[in-house]
Parts: sequence; structure tokens; C-alpha cells
Amino acid sequence: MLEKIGKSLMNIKLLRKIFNWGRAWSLWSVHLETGCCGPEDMARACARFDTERFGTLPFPTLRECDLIFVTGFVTKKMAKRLKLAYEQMPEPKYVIAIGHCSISGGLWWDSYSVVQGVDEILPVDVYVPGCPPRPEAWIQGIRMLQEKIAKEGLKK
Amino acid sequence: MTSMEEKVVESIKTRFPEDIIEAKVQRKNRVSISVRSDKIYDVGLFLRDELGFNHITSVSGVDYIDTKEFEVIYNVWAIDGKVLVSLRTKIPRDNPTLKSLIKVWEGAFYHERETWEMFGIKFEGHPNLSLLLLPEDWDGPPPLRKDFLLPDTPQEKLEEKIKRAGGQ
Amino acid sequence: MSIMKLSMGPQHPITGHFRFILDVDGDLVLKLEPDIGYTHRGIEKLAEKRTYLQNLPLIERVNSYCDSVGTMLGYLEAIEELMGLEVPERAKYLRVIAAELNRIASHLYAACLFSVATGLETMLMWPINDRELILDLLEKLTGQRITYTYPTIGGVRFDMSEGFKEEALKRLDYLEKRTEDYYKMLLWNHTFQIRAKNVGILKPSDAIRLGIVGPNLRASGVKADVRKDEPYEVYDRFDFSIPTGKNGDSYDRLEVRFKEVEQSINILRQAIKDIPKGPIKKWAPPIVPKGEVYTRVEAARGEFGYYIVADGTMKPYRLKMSPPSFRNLIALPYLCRNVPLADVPVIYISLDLIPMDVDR
Amino acid sequence: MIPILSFSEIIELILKVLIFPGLAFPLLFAMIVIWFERKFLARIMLRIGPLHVGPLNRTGLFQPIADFLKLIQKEIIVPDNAYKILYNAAPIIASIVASMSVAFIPYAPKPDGGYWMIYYTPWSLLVILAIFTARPFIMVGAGWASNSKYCTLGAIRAALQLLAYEVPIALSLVSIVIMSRTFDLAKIVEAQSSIWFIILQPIGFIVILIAMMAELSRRPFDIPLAEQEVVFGWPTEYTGTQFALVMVSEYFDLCAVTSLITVLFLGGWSGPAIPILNDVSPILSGVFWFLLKMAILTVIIIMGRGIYPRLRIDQLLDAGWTLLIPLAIIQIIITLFTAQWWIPLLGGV
Repeated sequence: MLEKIGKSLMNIKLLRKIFNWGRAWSLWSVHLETGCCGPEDMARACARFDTERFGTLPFPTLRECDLIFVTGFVTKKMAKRLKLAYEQMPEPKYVIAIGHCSISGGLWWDSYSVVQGVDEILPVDVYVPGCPPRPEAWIQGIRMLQEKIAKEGLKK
Repeated sequence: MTSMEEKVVESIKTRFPEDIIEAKVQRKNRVSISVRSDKIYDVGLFLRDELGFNHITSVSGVDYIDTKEFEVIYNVWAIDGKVLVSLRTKIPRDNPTLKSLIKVWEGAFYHERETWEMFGIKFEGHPNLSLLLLPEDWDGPPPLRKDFLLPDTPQEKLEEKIKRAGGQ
Repeated sequence: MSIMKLSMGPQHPITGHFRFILDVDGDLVLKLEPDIGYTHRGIEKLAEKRTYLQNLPLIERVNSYCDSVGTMLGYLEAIEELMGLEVPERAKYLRVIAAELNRIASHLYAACLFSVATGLETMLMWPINDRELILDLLEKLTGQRITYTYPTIGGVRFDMSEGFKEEALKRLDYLEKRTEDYYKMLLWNHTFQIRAKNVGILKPSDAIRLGIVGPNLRASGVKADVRKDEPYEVYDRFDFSIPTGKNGDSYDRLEVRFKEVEQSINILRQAIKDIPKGPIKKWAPPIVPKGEVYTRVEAARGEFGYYIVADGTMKPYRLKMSPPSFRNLIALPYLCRNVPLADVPVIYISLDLIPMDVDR
Repeated sequence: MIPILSFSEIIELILKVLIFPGLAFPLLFAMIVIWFERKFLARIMLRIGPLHVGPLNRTGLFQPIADFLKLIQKEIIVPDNAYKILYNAAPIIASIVASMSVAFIPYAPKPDGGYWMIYYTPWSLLVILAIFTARPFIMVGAGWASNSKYCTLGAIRAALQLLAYEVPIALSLVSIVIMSRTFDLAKIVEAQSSIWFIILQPIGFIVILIAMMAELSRRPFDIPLAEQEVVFGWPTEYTGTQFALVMVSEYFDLCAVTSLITVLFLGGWSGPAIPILNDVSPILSGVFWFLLKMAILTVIIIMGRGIYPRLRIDQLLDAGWTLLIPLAIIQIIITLFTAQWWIPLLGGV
């Protein structure tokens, strides 16, 4: 019943826009570091680059998070945990793949324990290349995701 | 005046005349001692107690596949003497067992565990030889052995990947 | 009495890439079992497949996290020793400059992580803001923020640009002044002291027995530093001291790092003043002669050892790394016995373990 | 028997319940404080904080609204092993309980006698104390019902923390009651019309401020929520709307606590009349002073997060029992000996 009302409400364009706006500007990110881009994750969240300006706040518990940064390569051991963490997050949720390693395996293309591209296990929304990408590139990735969210559910 | 390095070589040669295969000074601060594998524990104890080699630096294995041997190398640093000794021993490749030295150098715990994992060298007396770095469902051979081969081409071709993802 | 198995990480605000399996009784941690390997890439295996030069970016990513130059130096030292290659003077100085800048960045990173572990977020931001200044300098020198691949076989890749010296000296002056703020905000903060003092005490004898290295060993009162013990590059020409701690607790481990930052500033000033003119790179053959070598360098987290077996080809036959964090790891289960749960993050961060470094 | 209300009384009641200090005020307070906290702490930390969110350019004023909109859209996940009734009820109960205490706080005197508060009772201090005491039970209940290890640990810590702050709060309230000889908050404010109790009882003020910060789980006492240790403590498992309720209830609590301390120590609404506000209604002038004092207290409480590391639970308990309680008792003794001189000088009663 409530769901039906909610769905019909979401068909109203204005409401949809408002809700999309809320989602886009409040992307809380999970604290799960998979690879070498970890310090840049910290740099982008901290003093100089400060993604809190765009509402992207690192949040301790993943139960309230919407965004997962795959920071670098994903090993086979980590892949299971990454998937588990992704599944524990409530919908709607987004994934940004950071760095060459998480896009295609990168430097570890022949390694025996690295997953060749995180899109094998998670649906990725935005890819940010670099090794590691500069914090500015992270911010651009966030902005691109925000633009993507803003268009969600709206006809072109 | 003999240097610390030479002193180490001399004393180890006089103490274990039978078991030392080779003992030499490699360069300043480096001594290399190779011993028979069954005596490595005693030599280790002697190095620690008598010569002050107290700071374990690394334990590593080398896979000499041509001669069908593993070489296990304990690199130990003497904090006071400022000498690094490479205590090395060769063990057969088909039955790689060695007495664990964690009773001598407690810091070797994780090093030996890693060497077990990477080469399959069994350390007798080690309390916990379980997978350390590899994924828990690892079923291949120990990866650092020379007969474990890595792929020469990317593991999945880009075209296949795109096809699997349903793209063009 | 009931014991609860608590799994901490890898998705946990403090553990990074590790997982700890804790035996918890109420708020007391009886035992800690580290579960590592979440970042294991098999670098040692991959290195056997690549040439010595191709290995450079690979090796760097062992600890590209914050200490890339310190990590690479050991590898280069090893190769150059095998080749018998004498690096130009200027390149040696540039390597030292890059390594020390990197050490400062790394120690600031450690300090900010430490304050996160105790819950002081302000001191997360301040050092990381100043770390950016150092990274700017490194970027000016090397062209990248954290993965430089700056030193290469036979020298370094780039010379310092114009105006680098003045800029560097200015920023070092600022950093020296800034350290005072850190002392006021963190080390002399009473609340911080009661959280960090007498937590995770590592006695000198235990530290040596367990094979602890780097600032953690020095915090226990053992004067051991590769830069002094067997000087590499041009460290024997600088006048600097090795700071040591008294009690070997978490607080000392942090304090030693802050003092090392001061010493690094000291070294950097001398290096920038003394740097000679000349070439920065020497041609090196791609083939390394047959031989074995073990080299040690003092990376930011401690002694980094490289054992290389060369068989006279372009690729190493065996490359063994002995990274400092892997050697410090054993202290974690040793110290985390019968401590309150709240002390586990403090002890863990005070050891400054980097998962990349541990797993390789 | 229900008293028959006149039209103006009904309007007044609606105003009280829905606007101030009822429903809208704590919500607005929560929103502003969340925004202010993020912005203020960011400035301490050399950051900027929310900036690009919202129509007011470069203020980020709408950040809490965006967060709220996002949270209500999120899927609600109830853990499989959770005790579902308590788990689902806890956030609602928490927010109701937290907002309830606002009803008993007098915000301003009315010109025709009586006070601007939702429900007047001569025992309001006791009622509020009782409401505050209920909160840890909700925390423990929710943590237990989540059936997750981190939640349980957080709940245990919340229960332990209760031992540290509850007694000092009660003890320092004793000296207030001795001085003002009433449990009625409105009368307590009136007693302070000439001298505020913060001047007469500085020790009591410090004790209650520290204890209340512990009650609110603000740093350095955010032990039940310590993210580096127990992820997020008892609300770790809550998602979406439930989490929004939990968060909002925390800020409701902050509102109630700052109001209470203002009433007890800072003389409530007392302050020189502001001419412009006074012309509209003398109530507004009182409310203005009240809110100003609340704001100052809020800033002090928030600042803790910027400058202190978190304490350990045993250190907090130590501090509670060996420092706060003796201090509160000293305050009581001082009050007992000096009350005879001060009471004649106090107003009201």
C-alpha cells in the first residue's frame, strides 16, 4: 500500500526531481579500502580537497551509505567481502571504480590473486582512471555520478 | 684486529666444523653461512646466544628447479655487532621439511608461515601453518614455485569481456 | 563468562584492509588474530616475470601508499650493488631529498591516523593538510602525487626544477613551526595522553626478540637505524640524531615519529644546501650479473630488506622483500592481549602497519 | 474533566504544540544544529564543510535537507535475527521520548501570568529527569534487539556509561533544588531573576555540563557510538528512515539538554528586554534570550568534538565516580552553608 503510494508519487516529475536532488547531494561513502588508492581516499575527504562540500561524507557504518569507492585493485580474497559489503548496503547504491587496477586489473593483469576489473563483481556507475587518480579526479567522478543521479527516472 | 665479520666466520667454523658447508664474508656487514639442513636449529641457537644475532630480518625460500632443491635463507641482523648473517640451507624439493626456528627467533613466525604458503616448505614445530596471504579457497600449487606459471596474455581478452557484458 | 568472536574489518572504520578476529569478553579483548592477505597481489612472483626496469613501478606499489621512494631505494641499492654501478653524486642527493620528503609525508599520515584512532578528527585534518604541502613539493620534484617512480636504475629520472630549493626551504620552515601546534593539540593534550600513554607497552627485549623494526623499535629505546648502521646513499654526510622513546608505549611511538620529522627537516636542509652539480643519471645495462645480495634501507616505517638472486638475465630469479610492516605485524597479536576494546585501534595504528606492505 | 478552552487558548495551544516549543522547533533546531555542526567543525579542521548544496549559494545550508530526503528514500533493512518489534519500535520511541521533554520546559513568561510551555506541572524537573533516564534503556533495547555484535557492544557501553553520568546529574540538581526550594522549573528561573545560578554554583554547572555531554554521547564521551571501535554503536544496523529518526532524536535530546541547563543555571529567559521584540510581544524577548543561551551552550557542547579525543569507558567511569560525584557533593555542601545568605537575595519563590 505505502509502496504503491510512494511509487505513484515518484511519477510526479517535480517530486522526482526533488528526491533525485536529495540523493545526488548526499552521497555517503563506505569506508572500505581495497587497494592502493586508500590515501587518496583520505586526501579527498580531508582538509584540502574536502568532498564534504559536495555532500560526500565518509560514514562509519555501511547501513546508511549510498556510495562505495572501489579504491584500487580488488584481490580475490577481498572480492567476496566487497560483494558482501555491497549487498549489505541499502538501495539505492552506487559504485565508483577508482584507478586502473579496479577498471581492468591494470598493473596486475597477470597476477594470480587479483580480480581483473571490479565490474566482474559489482555494477559500476563511474570509472575514474589514474594510478592513483588525483583527488580532483575523484571529485569529478562524484560530480559525474551526481549528474547521472539527477537524470534518474526522468525522460530525456 | 679481525673484524666482526671474520670473527663470526671463524667462530662458527670452529664450533661446527662438520656441519658448515660454506661460511664466508660476502662484503662489509654481510656474512653467508650455509649449513646442513638437520643442524640449522643448533647453528641458529649458537648464532643467537653466542654471537648476538638477535634480530630476525627475513626468511625466504628460493626454488632451484634445475637441481631440484629449495634453499631456505634466514637473514638475521646483530643489533650490537652490526652484521647481517644469511643462514642458508638446502632441502630436497620433493620432501621439503625443515625444523622451525621460531623457538630461536620468535619473530620468524609470520615469515615461516609465508614461506610455507609460498613454497610449500613444511616447518616442523611451527604452531600454525595455515594460509596467510592467499585466498582461503586457494587450491593451486604454492605460487612462488617455479613450476607455477603465470598467464602470458591478459586473463580475459577485452573483446570477450565486452561480449560478456552484453555490449557491442 | 562468555567469549564472543568479533570480526573487525575489512569494512570497519579503522582497520583498513585488515581483518582482526577478536576474542571479546565484555569490553576486554582476550586475543587478537590478524587475518591478512586482502591486498596480496603476488608481487614477488610477478617480479620474476618482468625485467629489472619493468619491476620499478611494481615494487613501488608495495607501499605506494605513502612511502614510495623509501620502498624503491632498497631495490635499486641491490641492483646497483650487483652491477657495481656508482650512482652520480647529485642523483644520490636527490634520492635522499625525495626519500626524506616522503618520510615526512608518511609520518604525518601516521600521526593523522593515530588521532583518528583516538577519535580526534581535527588532528586528522591538520597533518593531512600539511602533508599536502609536502606532496606538492614532491610533485614539483617528480611529477606525481604519491606514485613517483622517481629513482631509477643508475640515478633519478628528473632533476629538481628551478625554484624548488627556495620553495622547499620555505615549506620546511613552515612545517617546523607547525609541529609546535601538533604538540599542543595532540601530544600535550591531556585527554590524548591518558588514551595513549601506557597502552601497548613493548619492552626493548621483546621488541628485538620479535624482530620489530623502525620507529616502533626506536620507541622501545633501541637505537637502531639503517641510515646510521650501514649508511647508504649519502646519509653518512649528514648530521642527524636518532630519536628514541623511553617506555615503548603507543604515545612514545607517535612521539618518535614527530621527532623523526624534525630530524628529516634537518637532513633536508643540509641536503639542499650541499647538493653538488653534475649529471643525475648514469646509463645502466639491462642485464644484471649473476649473484646474490641482501640490502637494507630505512623506509619510513622501518627497515626495508631486499634479497635478490640474479641469474645473469634481464629478469630476477628471485626477489624477496622484507617489508617493515610485515615484520611489525607480529607485535599486534602480542600487544593486544587482555586489553580493552578501545585500545585495539590505538595499538594497531601506533604500530603504523600498512596492509599493502604486509601483503605485497 | 476536560476544561473548555476559549478560542485564543486553542490558538495558543496549537502554536505551542506545533510551532514553539513543540514539533517544529526541535526539528528546526536539529536541522540548524546539524548544519552548524558540520560547518563549524569543518572550519576547526581547516575544511569548508557543506558548500554547494542548496539554493543559497556557497553556504550548504540545505545539506541536512538533502540528507533527510536521501535517508527517507533508502531501503529499510531489518536484520534477519533481529527482535523485530523492539527493533522497529526503538527509533520511534527514541524520537518521541526525546521530543517529550521539551514540553515541560518554560521558555518565557506570559504577560498575563503563567508561562510559555506546553504542560505546566510543579514537578517538571523530576519529570524531565525521568525522561532523560529513559533514553539509555531505549539504546540498550535497540542494541540488543539488533542482534548484531557491534550493536550489542554499543548497548553495553551505553548501559555502562549511564552509571557514570546519572548520579552526578542528580546530585548537582540537588544543590539547585536546595537553593531554589522547588522542583518547578519556572520557579527556578524566577529565582534567578537577580543572580544566575552559574555564579552561585559554578562547580555544579561544570559537573552538569560534563555529565550532560556524557548523556548526549558527545565527544569526548561518545563511547557508545565510538566509530573506530564499535562502528556506530547501537544504531549500526538501522537504515534509512529509522536511522534518520535516531539521528533526529539525538538532536532533540541536545535541544532538551541545552534548554534544561539554560533554565537551571543561565537564568532561562531573563535578560534585558529587546525593544523591537518587546513591542510585538514580551514573550519574544524572553524567547530570544533563551535561544541565545541555548545556542552558546550548543556551541560549547559541539566544540568537544573538535578538540578532544575520545575517552575509554573505564576512564569515563573513573572520572564520573572519583571526580564528578565528589565535586557535586562539594557543591551541595557549599550550597548548604551559603544558602542562608543567598536565598533572601533570590527573586520569586
